[in-house]
Amino acid sequence: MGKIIEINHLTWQYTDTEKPALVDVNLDIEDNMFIGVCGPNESGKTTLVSCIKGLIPHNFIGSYTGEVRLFGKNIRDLRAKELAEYVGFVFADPEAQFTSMSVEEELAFGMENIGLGSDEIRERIDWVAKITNLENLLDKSPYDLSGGQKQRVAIASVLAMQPKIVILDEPTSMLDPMGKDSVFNICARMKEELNMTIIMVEHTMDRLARLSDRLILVHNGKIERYAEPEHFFENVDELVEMGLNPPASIVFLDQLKRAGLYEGPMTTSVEETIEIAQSICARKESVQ
Amino acid sequence: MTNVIEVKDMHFAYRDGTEALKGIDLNINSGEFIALIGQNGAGKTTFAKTLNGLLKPSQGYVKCGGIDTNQKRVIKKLVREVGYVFQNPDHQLFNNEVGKEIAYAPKNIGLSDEEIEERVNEAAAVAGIKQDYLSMHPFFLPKGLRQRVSIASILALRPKVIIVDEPTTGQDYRQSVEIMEFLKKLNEERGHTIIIITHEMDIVAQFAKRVVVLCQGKLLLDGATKEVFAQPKILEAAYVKVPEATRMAQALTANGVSKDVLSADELWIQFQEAIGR
Amino acid sequence: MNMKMNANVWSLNEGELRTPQMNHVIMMALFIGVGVVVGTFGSLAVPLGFVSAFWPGQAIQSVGCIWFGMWGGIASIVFPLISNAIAGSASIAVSLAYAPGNFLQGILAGWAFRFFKCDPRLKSGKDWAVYTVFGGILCNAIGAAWGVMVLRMFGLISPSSTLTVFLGWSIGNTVPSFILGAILLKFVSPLIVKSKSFCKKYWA
Amino acid sequence: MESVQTKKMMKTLLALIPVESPLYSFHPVSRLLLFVITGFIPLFINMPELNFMFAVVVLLLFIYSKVALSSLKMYLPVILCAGIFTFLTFIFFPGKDPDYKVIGHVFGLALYDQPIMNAFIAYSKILALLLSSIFYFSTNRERDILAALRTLKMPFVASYVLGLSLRSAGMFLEDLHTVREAEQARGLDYAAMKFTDKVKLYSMYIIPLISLALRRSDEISNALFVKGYSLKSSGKRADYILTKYRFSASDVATCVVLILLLVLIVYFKYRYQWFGSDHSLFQYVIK
Repeated sequence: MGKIIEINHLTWQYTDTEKPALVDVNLDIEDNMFIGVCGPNESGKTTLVSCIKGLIPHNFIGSYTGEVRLFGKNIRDLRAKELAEYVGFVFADPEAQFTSMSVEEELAFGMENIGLGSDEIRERIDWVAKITNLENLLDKSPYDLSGGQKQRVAIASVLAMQPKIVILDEPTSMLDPMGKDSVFNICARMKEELNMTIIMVEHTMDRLARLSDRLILVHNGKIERYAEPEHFFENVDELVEMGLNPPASIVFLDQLKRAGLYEGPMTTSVEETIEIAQSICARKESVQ
Repeated sequence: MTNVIEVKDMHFAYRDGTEALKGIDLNINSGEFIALIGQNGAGKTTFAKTLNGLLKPSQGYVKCGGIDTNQKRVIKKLVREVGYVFQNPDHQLFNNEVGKEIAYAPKNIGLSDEEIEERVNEAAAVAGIKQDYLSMHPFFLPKGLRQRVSIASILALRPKVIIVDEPTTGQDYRQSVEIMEFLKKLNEERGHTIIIITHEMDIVAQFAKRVVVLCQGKLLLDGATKEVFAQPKILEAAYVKVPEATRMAQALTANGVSKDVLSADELWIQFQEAIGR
Repeated sequence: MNMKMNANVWSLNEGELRTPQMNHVIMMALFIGVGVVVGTFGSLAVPLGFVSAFWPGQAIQSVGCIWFGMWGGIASIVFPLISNAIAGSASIAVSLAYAPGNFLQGILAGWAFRFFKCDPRLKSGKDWAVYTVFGGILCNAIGAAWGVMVLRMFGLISPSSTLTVFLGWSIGNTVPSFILGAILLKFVSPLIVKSKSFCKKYWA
Repeated sequence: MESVQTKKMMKTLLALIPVESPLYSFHPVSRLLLFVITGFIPLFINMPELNFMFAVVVLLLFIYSKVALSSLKMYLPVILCAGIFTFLTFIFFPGKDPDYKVIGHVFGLALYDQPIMNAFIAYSKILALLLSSIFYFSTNRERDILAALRTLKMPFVASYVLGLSLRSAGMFLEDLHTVREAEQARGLDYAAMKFTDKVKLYSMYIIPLISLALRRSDEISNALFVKGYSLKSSGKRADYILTKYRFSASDVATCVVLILLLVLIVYFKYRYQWFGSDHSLFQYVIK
């Protein structure tokens, strides 16, 4: 597994702001990983992923020092088209990113930009519509769909370009719980079946923690933590102090640990936590 | 407790014939804190808009503080009963200063200048908007603050019932809790009835005392938060998942944990009792 | 923050590079959308067929050119084509013939504000005067003259009514467009001059 | 949100049209050409009866395409007012000509034959043109217009801008609706307002609308960048959506007939002075 994203000493400040949004950030991300990004609002999460996508510095004004490398290439030397081949990006508000009046055109738009031919586009539309379950909606206007469907269209339009990295910036913040689940499921499949690297920014940590290989904690423009979930959640208090909401199962495990009832790893799976709790109960009963 | 909203066999159909609400009966008493939940498109926002007369029922009736919303020329009376805060603050901020924005509604209902000023200051204070902000352009405020300005602009009407549509979308957990604490304060200290529409079940579990679940335009469940979350099977039909702590508690009922736990802390307390510590 | 810029919104800061960006193109498209709505609404509210009177769309043209320079100029040409078609107030041929008039009718104020270095936020008496003369009276006179000429050419108005139609058209348009334009400049300019889409020069 | 009834209908820019409307067997370019040609023909015709016939033909096209005619109601005021306005200008400003004959009096004003004839000519043109324009926008969706223009090799940027502006007009109307609701929720009672207040209110709507546009323009330009689109990358791009349309034999025939029709009309008009008003039936009616 090689490093596909390297960030070296990156500092970025938007014009019209008083302090930098990112301060001396260093980060390596390897191939085929699911990376969760969390942190309070205004901490620099969106800025960080915008830098990985190249939206910064290409589409924003500000001062930029340090470098971001994608597959060894400096992001400043890459143009929109090349960047789109490497990295896909899904925004929080699906409507803000639509460019066309039918789902089918929406899916085709990105592929046209990166220079694919019509036949290839047709094949990929069939393929991506199947994966994201949009086959019956191709002819509709993306604006007429439900929230979950809209976000699936947004993801599909990125997926169709088959980038190696897909970034999602709070993709589920407007969705109901089931809509959230469907987005997370698709992302998990993208990683497993298509070997993509997924970087997802999210507020709600429970689903994210469960799927991520590694979690990044951004705070005050810095990367405070970058670790596997079991290590990431070793200090729950600090997360709470920053205003985050660790999953209830993690909080429960943390309490078990403090009470000396559990010593194993911090699992993110609710089922495992339930088993742990049940086994503790069973132990108590057998003692009595 | 007095009844503030009475909904009786209420149907609502949009102009193109789509029936969004299909016979809803609901009574809301003063001082309640209610969460309105359900799938996207279940009719939550439509329902909320019928409560303050923005949409008029096509069948049945809605009475707010005894006023039937179907009557003509009742807008000015209704807004004193029920205030509705829209989802996107950008749609409801149309003045060029925060202060004028908050003064807009009291002006509309014809209050005196002194009264308006008093209400603006009060609403701003309650919503945590500093005096400096009052002369700023709402456009340049961060989203969380714009959300507060839109709440304050409704607050200035001092409505008995305040409905907030998705107050926590795009806010992080701390900001969400802050907004919710603020609504809680309005509820407990000032006696406002609060109705929130949200997808965040953790927030519902933490703050709402009563939960109303809508599913395809019908009332699926209505009851105390604990009672509602104790029925995960029915909730699934409405595409609602119970909070994680509740889910764990429900898996541990055989071990003596009760199935209506709402938070991780509560779970821990019950678990300690269950294992006899 | 405003204080620094107050001297003159049009002058470039040191080392400031301004090139046309995607942003300008997008803003132009959205602005055409605004124009279509305002223009259609105006044409349907006072339906006089091909003759335009009491048409607030003109404000969108002047203000667009003040804010977005030539992008506003293009919008001034494009949105009436669409709004006229939707409101049924001009056929494609007549609409196309109106185009140069529409462009002039918009860009005049854009040029005047840049030439006389007026603040789009209408801060001084001079700003108001220039807006009144160029963005209210002259532009509508030029636009109406062009429009009436087109209608004469297509034989859609009687020869001897030309002067009356011209007066009705230009005076009738000046009133609503002046009011709407002033509101836009006064209330929305503060947002626009701080945005990326604002054009100090004609294209950026 | 969708009801059973609307499922078989699709939304055009102005109206609803059945999905299986026979018009949709024609290529967007043919439909656009129909719009352009019918937008010119009446200008060359000075016989009111021909233009009125033309208007009737367009109405028949509405029926053929299965557009709900109720959507035309909105245009009744325009059709009426344009008529009144046209006749009034010709009545009040007839001009002077020794050949004019007085045919009657209205409010003490003399009615002359030729100006009234001219009014009929002008109004018949206006009516015919108006209907053909409404027809096009009632039967075509945004994507049909774009497909037509792109088939005709319009640069992508231009067609994108056009598409976005049409779409943004729709978004603004939706925003406007929400803003009005928000005002109502803050105690504004339209019914109780004076006319002047209403005018002021309508003008003020523009403020949130443009604020929203400002935010959207940033979002959209980011979205375009993300999808690999930039102004400078003007390389060749496949136009996938065009592969969905086929230019059939009937399209070729339609286009040839339409162009021929216009050419013939122009030819006969200027070579043989056809379609002049001298032989119009209306001359006899007026006399």
